[in-house]
Amino acid sequence: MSAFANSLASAAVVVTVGAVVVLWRHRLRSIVAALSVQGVALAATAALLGIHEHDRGLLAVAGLVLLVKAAVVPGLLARVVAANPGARESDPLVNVPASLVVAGLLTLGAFVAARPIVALVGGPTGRLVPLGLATVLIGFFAMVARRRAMSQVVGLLLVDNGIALVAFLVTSGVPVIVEFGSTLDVLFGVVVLRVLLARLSAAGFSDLDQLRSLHD
Amino acid sequence: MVYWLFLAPLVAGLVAMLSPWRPAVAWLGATSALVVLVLGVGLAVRVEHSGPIGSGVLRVDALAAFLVIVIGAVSLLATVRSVSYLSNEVQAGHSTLRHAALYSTLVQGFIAAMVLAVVANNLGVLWVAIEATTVVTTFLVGHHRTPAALEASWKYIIICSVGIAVAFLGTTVLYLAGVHAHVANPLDFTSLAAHAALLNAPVVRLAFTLIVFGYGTKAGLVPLFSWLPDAHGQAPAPVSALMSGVLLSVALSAILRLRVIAVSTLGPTFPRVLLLAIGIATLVVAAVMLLAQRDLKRLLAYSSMEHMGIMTVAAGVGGPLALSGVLLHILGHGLVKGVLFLDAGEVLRLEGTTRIARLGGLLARRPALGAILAIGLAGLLGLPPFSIFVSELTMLRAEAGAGLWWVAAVVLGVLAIILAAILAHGRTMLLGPSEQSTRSPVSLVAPLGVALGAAVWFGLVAWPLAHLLSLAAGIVA
Amino acid sequence: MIVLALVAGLGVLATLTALVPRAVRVKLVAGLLGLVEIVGGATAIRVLATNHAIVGHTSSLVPFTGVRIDLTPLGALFTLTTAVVAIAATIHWVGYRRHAMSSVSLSSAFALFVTSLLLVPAAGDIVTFLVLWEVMALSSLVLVAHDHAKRDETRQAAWWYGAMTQGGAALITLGLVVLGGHAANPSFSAIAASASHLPAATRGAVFLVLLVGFGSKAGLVPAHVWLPRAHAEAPAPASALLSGAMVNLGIYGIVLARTLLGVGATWWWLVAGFFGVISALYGSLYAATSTDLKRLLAYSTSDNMGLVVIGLSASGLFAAHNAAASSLALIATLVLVTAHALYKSTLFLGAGSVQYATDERDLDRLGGLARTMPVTTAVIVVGALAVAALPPLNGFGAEWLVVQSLVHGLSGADPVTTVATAVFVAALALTGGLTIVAFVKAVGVGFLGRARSESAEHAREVPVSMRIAPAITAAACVALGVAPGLAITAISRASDAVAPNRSGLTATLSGFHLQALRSAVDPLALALGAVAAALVVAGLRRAGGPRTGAKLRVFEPWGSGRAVTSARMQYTATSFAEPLQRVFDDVLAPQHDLDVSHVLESRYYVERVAYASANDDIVERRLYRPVLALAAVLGVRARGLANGSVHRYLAYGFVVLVIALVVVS
Amino acid sequence: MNLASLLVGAVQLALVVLGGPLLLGLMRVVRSRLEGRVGPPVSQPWRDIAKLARKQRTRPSESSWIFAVAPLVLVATAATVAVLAPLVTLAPPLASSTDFIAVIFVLLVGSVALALAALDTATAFGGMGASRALTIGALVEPALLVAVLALSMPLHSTNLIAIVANGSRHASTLLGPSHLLALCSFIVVILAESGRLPVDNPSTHLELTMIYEALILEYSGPDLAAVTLGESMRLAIWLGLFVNLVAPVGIAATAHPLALVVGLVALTLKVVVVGIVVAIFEVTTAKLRLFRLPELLAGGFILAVLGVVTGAVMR
Repeated sequence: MSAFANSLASAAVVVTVGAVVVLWRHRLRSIVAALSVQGVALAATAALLGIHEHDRGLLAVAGLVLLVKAAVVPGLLARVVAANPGARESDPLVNVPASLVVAGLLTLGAFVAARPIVALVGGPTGRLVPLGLATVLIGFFAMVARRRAMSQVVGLLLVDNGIALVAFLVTSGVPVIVEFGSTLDVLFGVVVLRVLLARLSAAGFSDLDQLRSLHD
Repeated sequence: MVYWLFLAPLVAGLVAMLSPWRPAVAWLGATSALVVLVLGVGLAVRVEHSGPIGSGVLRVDALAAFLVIVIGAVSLLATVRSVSYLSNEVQAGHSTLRHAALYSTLVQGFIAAMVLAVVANNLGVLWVAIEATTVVTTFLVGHHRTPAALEASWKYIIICSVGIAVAFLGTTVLYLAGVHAHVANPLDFTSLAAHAALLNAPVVRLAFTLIVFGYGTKAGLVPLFSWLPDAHGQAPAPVSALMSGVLLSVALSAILRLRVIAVSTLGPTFPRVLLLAIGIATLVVAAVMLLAQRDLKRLLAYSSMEHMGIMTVAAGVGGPLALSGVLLHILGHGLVKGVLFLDAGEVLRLEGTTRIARLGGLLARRPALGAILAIGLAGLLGLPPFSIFVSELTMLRAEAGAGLWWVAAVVLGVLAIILAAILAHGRTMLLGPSEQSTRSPVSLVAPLGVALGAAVWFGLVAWPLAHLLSLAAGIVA
Repeated sequence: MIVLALVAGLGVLATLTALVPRAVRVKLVAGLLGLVEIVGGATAIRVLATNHAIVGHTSSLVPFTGVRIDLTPLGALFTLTTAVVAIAATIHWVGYRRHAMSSVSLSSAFALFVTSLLLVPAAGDIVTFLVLWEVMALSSLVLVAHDHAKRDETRQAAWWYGAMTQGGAALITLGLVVLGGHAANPSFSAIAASASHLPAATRGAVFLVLLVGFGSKAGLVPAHVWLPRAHAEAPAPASALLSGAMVNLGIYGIVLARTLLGVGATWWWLVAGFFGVISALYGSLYAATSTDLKRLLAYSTSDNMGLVVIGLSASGLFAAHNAAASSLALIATLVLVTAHALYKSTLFLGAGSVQYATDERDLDRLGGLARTMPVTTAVIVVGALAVAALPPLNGFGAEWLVVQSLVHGLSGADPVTTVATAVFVAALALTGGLTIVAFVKAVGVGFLGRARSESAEHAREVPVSMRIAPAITAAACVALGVAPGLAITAISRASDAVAPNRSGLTATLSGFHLQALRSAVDPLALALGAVAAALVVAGLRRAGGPRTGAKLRVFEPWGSGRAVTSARMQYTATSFAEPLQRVFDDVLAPQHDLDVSHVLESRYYVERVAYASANDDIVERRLYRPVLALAAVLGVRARGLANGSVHRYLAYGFVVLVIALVVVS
Repeated sequence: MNLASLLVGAVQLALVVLGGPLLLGLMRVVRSRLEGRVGPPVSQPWRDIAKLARKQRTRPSESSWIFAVAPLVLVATAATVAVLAPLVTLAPPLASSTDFIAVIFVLLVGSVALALAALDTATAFGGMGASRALTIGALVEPALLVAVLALSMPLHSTNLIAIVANGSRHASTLLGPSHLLALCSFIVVILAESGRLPVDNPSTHLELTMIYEALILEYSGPDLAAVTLGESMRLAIWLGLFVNLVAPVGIAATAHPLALVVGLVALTLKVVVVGIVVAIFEVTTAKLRLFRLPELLAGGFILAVLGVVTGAVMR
């Protein structure tokens, strides 16, 4: 196995592990930090692929990803967390051990689900696709299983990161323009979410279970 | 000419952003919607005459032209009503001038994003446009700054973002299939559709599933539908009208376009099974939620789900007849649902509530509002002379004609249950005694009446949309 | 085609005319409607006279399919009947208008309703048919709900009517689209041509679906529950149209199903006959026991439609072995339909006049109207005798023909058909008896004797247009009764459009003759004979008596030695029906509630006795209420699906996504 | 319709009008004798009628024209049937239109008129009588019509003359089980329709037990005379029809005077015999409770149904 394949695999694994860490840790600060690490790993993936394929556009995207997903977005979230540094995901809907078991199962499921893609792409990149899909599913699960609004935002970003990982791996990045667009959209989305987070805390909502006034 | 479509919303949006809010600004917004409508008609004429316009990223074919017309029409209705809506809000002190300005800007952005979504010939641009609608409308849903509105916008953005992310995953996977089939421009609808037979079937199956799931979220389909009643219930009435009347349909149209590719690659069975399953599930969920519904706006929201379900089922069946029905249905539903949300907004303003149980005697108390509600509900339930009747009947005929008589039976059964439920709620709201009777201003009744008239017109008279509809249906049949 | 377009155009014009100021509204709309009715009726007469259908197609209306017209003699018969009823109803409406019937919505709904009723039988394809059908349903719903602000019963009736009529429409739509899906185009002629290639199971299923769908419009049990509510709550002109014209179209639909699908298997008609029999019995039983005049009439409609369906079933059952009896049954059915339209609209218009004059519908609060409202009473008596199938009115001829077809259908019948025929005859007979009870009660308690309430005592005869309207239909009942030949050519042409007429039925002006079957009846001769005899006896009575003094003495009636001065000593409608109610206790299961409160000091002394009995519709109570309760529970439970938790909402998506991914890959 | 058939009709009418009250008288005499009383003379009903006809007409204070018209309708319908039905001869006027169903329904008009008149009196007894009479009438109807169906099965015609003629030509059909069962049902129907025991006691004087007597409680004078005459005519017609269905012996096939005389005598004898049998039966039986009546009538109905079924099987 080449050094490229090894390093690519390591980066991808870091992305997935970052997702697992989000499920694992209670403290919101740690969670945001994990997200930041994941952003770095994602940028690394893009960069590795860009170097390997001699694709300048992809390198530019890697830069953008590093900026947005490793710095700006976690930074924005960190500022929210900083307002309440001790905030914890103290009583998740699904407790941590069970969440980790689920994460394991989801990873297995991702391996099953990604078979068509693996079969089509093959090679060192194709084999890593399940990790990206696992990240997507774990992120989705985090949104379902965590009470804090911040956790949910992080879960959503995990989903995005997982998708980005899949995109880099299978296609060496969707055309750069789209990638730019989607990354900016994520940025906008996070800005909007941040505003909402601020309004939520201003309105005195500490966790999402309190958002139950709209129902049938 | 395609780019001109964005000019009017852009100008109106900029003006609203930069100048202090006053009714003239809102009127400018309405003018922009009118421009979109007129341009849509112009494009439609040209497309009918000389085929699709543009290529590459933006392309207007018959379907796009038709959807632009729908967007223009419902936007016109919503923006015209926005004028008095905002004036009332500002006067009553419910919103500041700054909020009104933000509202006007965002509505223009919303319109532009929807137009972009329907004229996009690129999967990526389509995705960006639909994501943009989410970002823009989140603040519109939260316009009222109440805890409930905040809650609704949170749920809206969280749920829709997940859905739209999954759609992006699907887009990526489809792109992958295109790349591997050496399609020249693998994000282009036209190229993908032309080479669809070469694509890797299992991957396309996965991609189509993800895309239906993702865009289905924005279209209010099962399973991620729950944002819809909350958002539609909390958003300002004109925004609800736009979201329910066109946004859902725009998302659905993305599924329609991608279905064509899926069918060419996979054959008709898989897309049919998938869309039938989702469509019927959506219908059933909407029906049970309507049974004991307690709020008018949520009732309208679930009814939107119902209609999306009907269209999804018909799209699953496929064929020119079914798709003609779907497209006419988009128009009819857009107009009628727009009218109903605007009417419900006025009811909320005047009565202070949209609780069904508290509205008793509306027909006697506010004859015009009540009558519009009654007529609109009748149209929504697929009663003639509204076009929804013709389109539903067309879809049912297509279902039976395709040998799927059980689908027609299920749809009709669910529709009958929904009808009984909405009729019961309508009875509670509309009928009954009332001490006094208040007339409503013509400025309210006239636009809504015109829109209802249009919905009737297209149910009775095929002209002038018949040819455009058949062309558009041919694209996605 | 042009004339039908004219009818539609004038109808729409009349609908829009409702927007003119109130002062002239009703007269203007009614005038235009009269034109619509006359043109429609004349068109129908032309079709029946020339025996040529009016066909046409335009694609400039209604997207995707256009409008197709095909007014066959069968349809023309229904249109003509509707036109006659509608003329009477419109005239009545002019007088009824100060009774809150002059608002924009009601005027336009009335105009739209009449127009759609006239046009439904002219529809030539499934889309046109369903459009007109639904317009008819919707406009009549507005009429049913007219009094919603005052009466809770009206609000309930509106819901029941709307829900059930649309449930029926859903079934009709299903049946028609399935048929249309297999045909070259959605026209009825194409469907009829292609339906024979369908598998037997499909045809049977479609027939069942259409039978239930159209049967609900015709008020067949158990889909009848809307009918007593809606007919009772609608204003009188609308009730007359509902019962005299709209339910007929349910029958038209069943006949249409037969023309589309062919006669089909025996079991189709056994099922139809079953519904017919239970409707006839159930309807007549409830008519005999109800105390509300308009509910009584509505139940009687259910009963009559049951008889009609019995006739249709007989026609279908006999088709295989006895073409003559089959044709005869079909003709008899159509005669019965037209007869019913005339006498039932007479009765509903009359009942409307009573309600107008007294504000009462409860028979137990009426009475004594024969003296204060002689014209209305007279038309009601004519209608009641006609519905009771007594000679020489038109109900008799119809019932006689039905019995004849049943008697003749027995020749060559297999055992199943024989048994079914015997059941039909028995049902017909019991129904006839119960109908007589019902209408003797209606007339006897409601119009004769002593007034039972203030309002009945001070009743005044209604305005002239409201007297003329039911008199028109009553006169038609008499005319078609004593001279059945007036309509028989038209009716046999209509039946020809369904199946070739082999009945051998001829009619002179005065009676029916079935040469081949050696049967005949001559109502005119019977009537003349009876009148002659009555005149002789009257003469003798006049000639007899005391030679001096007053010929007639008015006295207090016998009250077992007490003077009868109170209206409360009369039999009420409830007590009148009591014996029957006891006989059919198991079927009706009325609810009694006896509440005796004793004096404090001793329980041997009763302070007060409260007795309440409710005779609500048992099908509604035992069949529909539990379903509605279930739906309500389901709806409340379903709220849990949207309980507000964003986690739960996301979980729906998450679970589905994971499953979908694993399944799809 | 020709002159001869009109003459025949007149003869039948005269027989029914004159004989009806006498039949009533005869049955009363038989009952009295069996009960050990002397009883009134056979002609007593006629004497009553004659006396009543000379009295002043009366009407209850709250009644309307219905009350006055009902006796006329009763007599007129009975007279119409008396002219048309095959009693003495098979060639009455309008022979082709003498339909069984028509006969039944024409007689029904009379019953309905009386019931309406009873309600018109605005008393409790009138309503009670009407209610009970019509309830019984409703329950009788199925047995009656199914019996007609059974009787008309051999010919597939409800033409009454054809049925009777068929019986007189082919005596074997008269003994067929279908025919016999139908006639058994028919006799139940006749007892109920004409208000005889065990359905109703025509000689009761207690209002609460009355059925048919309660209907006419308010009639007096010429009106009561007409009602009595009408009722007796109806009884004669029912029994006459019955005997001709059972044994159409001696019925005149043509309008020849000699045949008519034979037919007249035969009919009179047959009706007298049946009248006596009915009277004897009435003495030996008690009135059924009102709410036991459905059982009796259901029995009659079942017999008729069995008649139809056996008729279908035997074919």
